[in-house]
Amino acid sequence: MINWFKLSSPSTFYPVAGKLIPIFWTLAAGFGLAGLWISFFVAPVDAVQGQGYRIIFIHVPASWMSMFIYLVMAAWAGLSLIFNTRLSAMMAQALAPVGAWMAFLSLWTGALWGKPMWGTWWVWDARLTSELILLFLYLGFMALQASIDNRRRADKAGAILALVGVVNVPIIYFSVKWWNTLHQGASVSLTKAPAMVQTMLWGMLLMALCFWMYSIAVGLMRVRAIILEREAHTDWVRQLSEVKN
Amino acid sequence: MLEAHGLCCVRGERKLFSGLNLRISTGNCLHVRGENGVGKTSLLRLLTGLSKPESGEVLWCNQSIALDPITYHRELLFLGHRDALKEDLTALENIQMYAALDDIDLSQEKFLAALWRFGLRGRENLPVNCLSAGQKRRVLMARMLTRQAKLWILDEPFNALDIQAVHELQNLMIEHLSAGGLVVFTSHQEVKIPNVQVLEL
Amino acid sequence: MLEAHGLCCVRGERKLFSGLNLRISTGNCLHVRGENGVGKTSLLRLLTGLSKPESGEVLWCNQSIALDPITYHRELLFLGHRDALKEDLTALENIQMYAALDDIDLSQEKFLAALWRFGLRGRENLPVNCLSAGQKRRVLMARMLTRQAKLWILDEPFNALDIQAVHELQNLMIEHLSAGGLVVFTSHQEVKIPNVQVLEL
Amino acid sequence: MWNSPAEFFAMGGYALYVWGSFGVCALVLLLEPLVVRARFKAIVRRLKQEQLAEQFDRESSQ
Amino acid sequence: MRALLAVIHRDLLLVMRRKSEVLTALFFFVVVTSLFPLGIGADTALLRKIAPGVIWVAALLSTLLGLHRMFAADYQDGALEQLSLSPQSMVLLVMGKIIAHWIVCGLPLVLLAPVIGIQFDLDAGSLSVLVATLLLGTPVLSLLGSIGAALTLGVRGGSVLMSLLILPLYIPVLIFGAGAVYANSVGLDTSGHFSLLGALLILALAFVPWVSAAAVKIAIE
Amino acid sequence: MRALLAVIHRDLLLVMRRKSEVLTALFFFVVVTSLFPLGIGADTALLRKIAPGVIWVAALLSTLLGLHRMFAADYQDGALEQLSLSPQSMVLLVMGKIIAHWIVCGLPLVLLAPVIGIQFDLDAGSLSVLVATLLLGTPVLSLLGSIGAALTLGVRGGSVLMSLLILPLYIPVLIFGAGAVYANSVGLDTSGHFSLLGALLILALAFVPWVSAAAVKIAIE
Ligand code: HEM
Ligand SMILES: Nc1ncnc2c1ncn2[C@@H]1O[C@H](COP(=O)(O)OP(=O)(O)OP(=O)(O)O)[C@@H](O)[C@H]1O
Ligand SMILES: Nc1ncnc2c1ncn2[C@@H]1O[C@H](COP(=O)(O)OP(=O)(O)OP(=O)(O)O)[C@@H](O)[C@H]1O
Ligand SMILES: [Mg+2]
Ligand SMILES: [Mg+2]
Repeated sequence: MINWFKLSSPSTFYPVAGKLIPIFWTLAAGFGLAGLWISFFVAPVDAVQGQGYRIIFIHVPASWMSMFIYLVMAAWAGLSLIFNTRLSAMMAQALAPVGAWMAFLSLWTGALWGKPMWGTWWVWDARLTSELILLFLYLGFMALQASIDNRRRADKAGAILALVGVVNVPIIYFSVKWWNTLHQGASVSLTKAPAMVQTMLWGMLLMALCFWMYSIAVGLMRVRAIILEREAHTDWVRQLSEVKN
Repeated sequence: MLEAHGLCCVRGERKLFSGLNLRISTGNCLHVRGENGVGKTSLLRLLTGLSKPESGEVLWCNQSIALDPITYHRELLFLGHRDALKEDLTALENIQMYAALDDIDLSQEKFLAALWRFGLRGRENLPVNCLSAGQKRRVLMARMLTRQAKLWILDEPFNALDIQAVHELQNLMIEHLSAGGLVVFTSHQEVKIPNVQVLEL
Repeated sequence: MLEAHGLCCVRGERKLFSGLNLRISTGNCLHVRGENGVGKTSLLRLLTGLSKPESGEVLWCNQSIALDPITYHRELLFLGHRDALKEDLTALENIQMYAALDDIDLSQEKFLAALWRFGLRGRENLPVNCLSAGQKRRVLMARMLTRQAKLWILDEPFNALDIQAVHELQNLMIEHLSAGGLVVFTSHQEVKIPNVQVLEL
Repeated sequence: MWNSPAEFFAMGGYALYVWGSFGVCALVLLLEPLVVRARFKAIVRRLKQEQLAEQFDRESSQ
Repeated sequence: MRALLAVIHRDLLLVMRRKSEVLTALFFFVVVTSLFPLGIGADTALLRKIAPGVIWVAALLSTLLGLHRMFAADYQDGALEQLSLSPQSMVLLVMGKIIAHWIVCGLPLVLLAPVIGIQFDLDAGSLSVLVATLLLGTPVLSLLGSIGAALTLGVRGGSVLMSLLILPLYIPVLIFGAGAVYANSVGLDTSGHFSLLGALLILALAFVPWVSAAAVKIAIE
Repeated sequence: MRALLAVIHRDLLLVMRRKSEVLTALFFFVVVTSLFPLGIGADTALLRKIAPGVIWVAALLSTLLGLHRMFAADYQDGALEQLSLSPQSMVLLVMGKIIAHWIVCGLPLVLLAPVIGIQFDLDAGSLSVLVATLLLGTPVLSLLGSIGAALTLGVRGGSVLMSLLILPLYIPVLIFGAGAVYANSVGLDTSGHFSLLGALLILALAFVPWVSAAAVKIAIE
C-alpha cells in the first residue's frame, strides 16, 4: 500500500518522478513508432481526401490531449486550493505549458488540414473556436502565474482561474455551437470524416497513447524543475546528489 | 485579551521569527521594537488576520481569530504604513465612509470634533491629496477616535507627525488604555506611555 | 551656493509663506522645521524647481534655476515623501537605473558596496516591494551615496528608519557637508549635526 | 503502398500540409523536452554555485 | 445590507468626485461604435448586418475598461485591507463594488444603446431586443469581470492581463446577446437566447461574488 | 543619447520583469479580433470585407490599453519627478518612453497581423499592405498616445479619459490605414494612403515629443 500523503510531499515525489520519466519516454516512443508506422504504411488512402487525411493521426490526439490536460490541470489546482498541498499546485503549473502546446498543435494541424479540405485555413466553427479559446485560457493561466511574484498567491490565483475556466469551457462550447447553427456560414459545412476504417482507428489510438505518455513524461520533467526551483533553500535539496558538489 | 501562541512567520525564503508567544490583557500596551526589516509589520499583520501564520495561532478572548473574523474585526482597528485614505475624498468624507462600513452611527458633529481635535479645523473639506504628509496621519488619528474599537494595532503611528501631534497621539493612546482598551504598536522613537510592555524582535 | 529671494508660496487659497529669504553656502546645512502643514514640503519643491513660486526666485551659484535647469539638476539630489522606487525592480537595479539616467558611471561593486553599507546585504536582489518600510528608505540612502550630487534636498529623510540607521544617515550627511556639499532637510525629530542652521516656518 | 520514396514524400500532392503538420508537431514534441532539460540543468548549476558560495563564506568567516 | 449600501455609496461618491468618470465608459462606447463605420466604410446594408456584433463588442470593451477601477485603487492605498478588516463579510463588500461598477459602466450603455443602434440603421424591434439583451447581459459582464479584476490585483500590467483573463469568459454573453438581436432581425424566435442569458445571469449572481471575494482575500494576504 | 537608451532599457526591463506584459498587448489584439466573428457571424465574405477595419480598430485599442502604463506608474511613485530632476532634457526622456511603448505594444502587432489576417481569409497582397500600414501607423499611435497619457496624469479614471482624448486624434491613422488595405483589395492605387501615413509619422515625430514633455512637466508641478 503506497502512502499517498507521503508521496504528496515534494521531497519524496522528486526521486520517484525521476525514476518514472524514462519509463514514460519509452512508452511514448514505442506507441509513437507503432502509430507512425500504421499511419503512414498500413492505413489506406482515404477515398475522398486522398493522402491529406493522414494529418488526422496527430490532429485528433493533440485535440484530445489539449482538452484532457486542462481537466487534469484544473483538478490539481482544485486540490491545491482545498488541501493546500504544495505538490498539486506545482503539478498544475507544470501541466499548463504542455496543454498549451497541445492546443497549439491542434490548431496548427487543423489549419493545415483545413486549407486543402475546406479551402481555407480557418472557419469560425464551434469546435475550432472553442479550441482557440482553450488556448487563451491556458495562456491566461500561465500569464497570471508568471506575473505574480509571491508563489503562494500565484498558486491560489491560478487555481481560481483554472476552476472558473472548467465551468466555462462547456458553456463556451455550447454557446458557440448554438450560435453557429443559427446562422452558419454558407461556405463550408463540417462533415465528419467518413466512417473510420479499422486500421485508421488503431493508428489514432496508438498515436493518442503516444501523446498521452509524452505529456506525462514532459509534465514530470517540468514538475521536477519546478520543485528544485521552489524548494531551492530546503535541506533535502541541498543533500541531493545532483546538487551536491 | 489578545494572545498569540508559537507564531512563525516566513517571507519568501526567509524565516523572520518563530515560536513567538505574547499575551496582552485589557488596559495594556505592547510596543514592538526592532531594527528595520526584522518583521514588525509582518507580526502586526498576523495579529490582524490579514496574513496567515506559517504555524501557530492568534487568540482573541480565547478564540482563534480565524474562526470568527467578523466579530474580531468589530473590535479591531489597524493602521498600516499606508494611510488608506481616498485622495479624492475630503478628510470628513473619508472618516464618515469608514464609519459607515464599520457599522458606526455618529452625528456629523462628532466627526468634525474629532478632526478639529487634531488640528484639521478649516481643512475638513479639502480633498486629502491637498493635505500635507502629517495632516494625512492626523486624519487617521481622528479615525482612531471615531472607530470605537477595543484593540488598536498601529504600525509606526508617529511617522511624519510633528512634536505636538506626537504628544496628542500619546495622550489619545493613554486615554484609550485607561478606558480598558488594548494597544499594540511599533515605533522607532521613544514613547512616553506608562507601563508599556516592550517586545524586542 | 543656494539662495532664495522673497519666495512666496500659495496653495489653493492659502498663502503658506511669503517674503522668505535664505542663503546656504558650501559646507552648510539647513534644517527646515515647523508643524504639520506649515509648508515645508512646498518650500523644498520650490527649491528644486519642481514647482514655481508665486513670486520671488531661487538662485544656484547666482543664477536663477529656471534659466538652466539641466545644469542645476546635475548638482541636485531630491528625496521626497514618496520613495520613487520601482516596486518590481530589485534594490540594485533601482539605484543602477537612476545612475544611468543621472549620467553616472560606476562599477557594479560600488553600487553593491553602497547597498551593503546600509544593511541591505543579501537583499540586493529582492524586488523592492518585498522590502520593509525602513529598508526602502535605506535604498534611498544608498542612492544618496552613489548620486554624487553637491546639493541634497531631503524631505523627512529620518522617517521609518530605526535608531541605527538614523545615526548612519546623520554621519552620511556630516560626511557630505565636510566634503563641501550642501544639505537642506526637514525633520520633526532632533538631529545631531554640528553647526546646522534652523529655519522655523 | 508506396512505390518510391519520392511518392511517399509527395503525399499525393498534399506534401506541404501533411509534412507541415507532422514536421511542426515533431519539432514541438522534440524541442519542448530539450528546453525543459536545459532549464533543469541551469537550475542545478545555479544551486551548485550557491552552495559553493556558501562554502566560501563559511570558510572565510572561520 | 447597510454595509452593501455603504460600499455602493462610497464607490459612487468616488466616481462622482471625478465627474468625467461617469461619462467616460459611455463615451468610449460611443467612440468605438463610431470608429467602425470609419474603418469599414459607409455601406448601410453592411453596417446594419454587423451592428449587433459591433455594439455588443463595444459594450464588452467599455465594461472592460472600467474594471481595473473596481479594486485596484483601493488595493494600492491600503483601503482594501481596511475594508477586509471591517466587520462585514467580504462577499457583501465585493457585491457592493460590483453593483457600483454596473451602475457606472453598465447602466449607461443600456440607456444609450438605442441611439447607437439608430446610427447603424436598426429598426425599432431590433432596438428593443438590443436594449433587453444589454439589460440582462451587462450585469453578467460586471460580475465576471470582478473575478479578473480581483485576480490581477497588484500585478503590474494588470489591466491588460485582466482583459486576457476575462475576454474568453465573456464570449457566451457576447454570442447570446448579439445572437438575439440578429435572430430578431431575420425573424427568428429569440426566447431561447433570452432564457440562456437569464440563466447566465443567475449562475453568475450565485457564484461569482464568492469567487471574487476569495480572490480578493488572496490578493491582500 | 545615452539617456535615451537608459530610459528605453529601464522601461523594457520593467516590462520584462512581468514576463506576461510583453505578450498581453498582443493577446488582447488577438482576442479582440477573434471576438468580432463571434459577434457578427461566420460568413466568410462578410468577414473578409470588414477585416481591415476590424484589425485596425483592434490595433488601435490594444495600443490604447498599454498607454496608461507609459507615465502613470512613474508618476504615482514619484519616479517621474526624479526623472525630471535628472540632468537630461525631458524631451529625450519622453521619446525614450514612447519608443519603449512602441516596442512593447506596436511592434508585436505588426508581426502578428498576418496570422490574424488569415483568420479573416485575406489574400497575400492584402496581408502585405496591412503589415506595411501597421508598420507606419503604430508608431504614430504610440506618439499621439503619449500626449494623452501625459495630459491625464494623476487624474483618477485617467485611462478612460485618455482614450476619450486620444481616439479623435487616432481617427486619421485609422482611416488611412484601413483605407489602404481596402483600396488594395478592390484593386485601387494605395500610394496616396501610404504617403499620407508617412507624412503623419514625420509630423508626429517632429512635434509630439515636445508637446508630451510639456504636458508631463505641467502634471508634476
Ligand atoms: C484549426 C482547425 C481545427 C481545429 C481547432 C480542430 C479542433 C478539433 C478538436 C478540438 C477535435 C476533438 C473534438 C472531439 O473529439 O469532440 C477535433 C477532432 C477532429 N477533427 Fe478537427 N479541428 C480543426 C480542423 C479540422 C479539419 C480541417 C478537419 C478535416 C477536414 C478536422 C477533422 C477532425 C476529425 C476527423 C476529428 C475527429 C472526429 C471525432 O472525434 O469526432 N479538423 N478537431
Ligand atoms: N519574498 C521575500 N523574500 C525574502 N525576504 C523577504 C520577502 N518578503 C519580505 N522579506 C523580508 O521580510 C522582512 C519584512 O519585514 P517587515 O516589513 O515586517 O519589517 P519591519 O520590521 O516592519 O521593518 P520596518 O521597521 O522597516 O518597517 C524584510 O526584512 C524583508 O526583506
Ligand atoms: N488646494 C489647497 N487649498 C488649500 N490648502 C491647501 C491646498 N493644497 C495644499 N494646501 C495646504 O498647504 C499645506 C501644504 O503643506 P506642506 O505639504 O508643504 O506641509 P509640510 O510642512 O510639508 O507638512 P508635513 O510636516 O505634514 O509634511 C497644507 O497645510 C495644506 O493643507
Ligand atoms: Mg514595518
Ligand atoms: Mg511634508
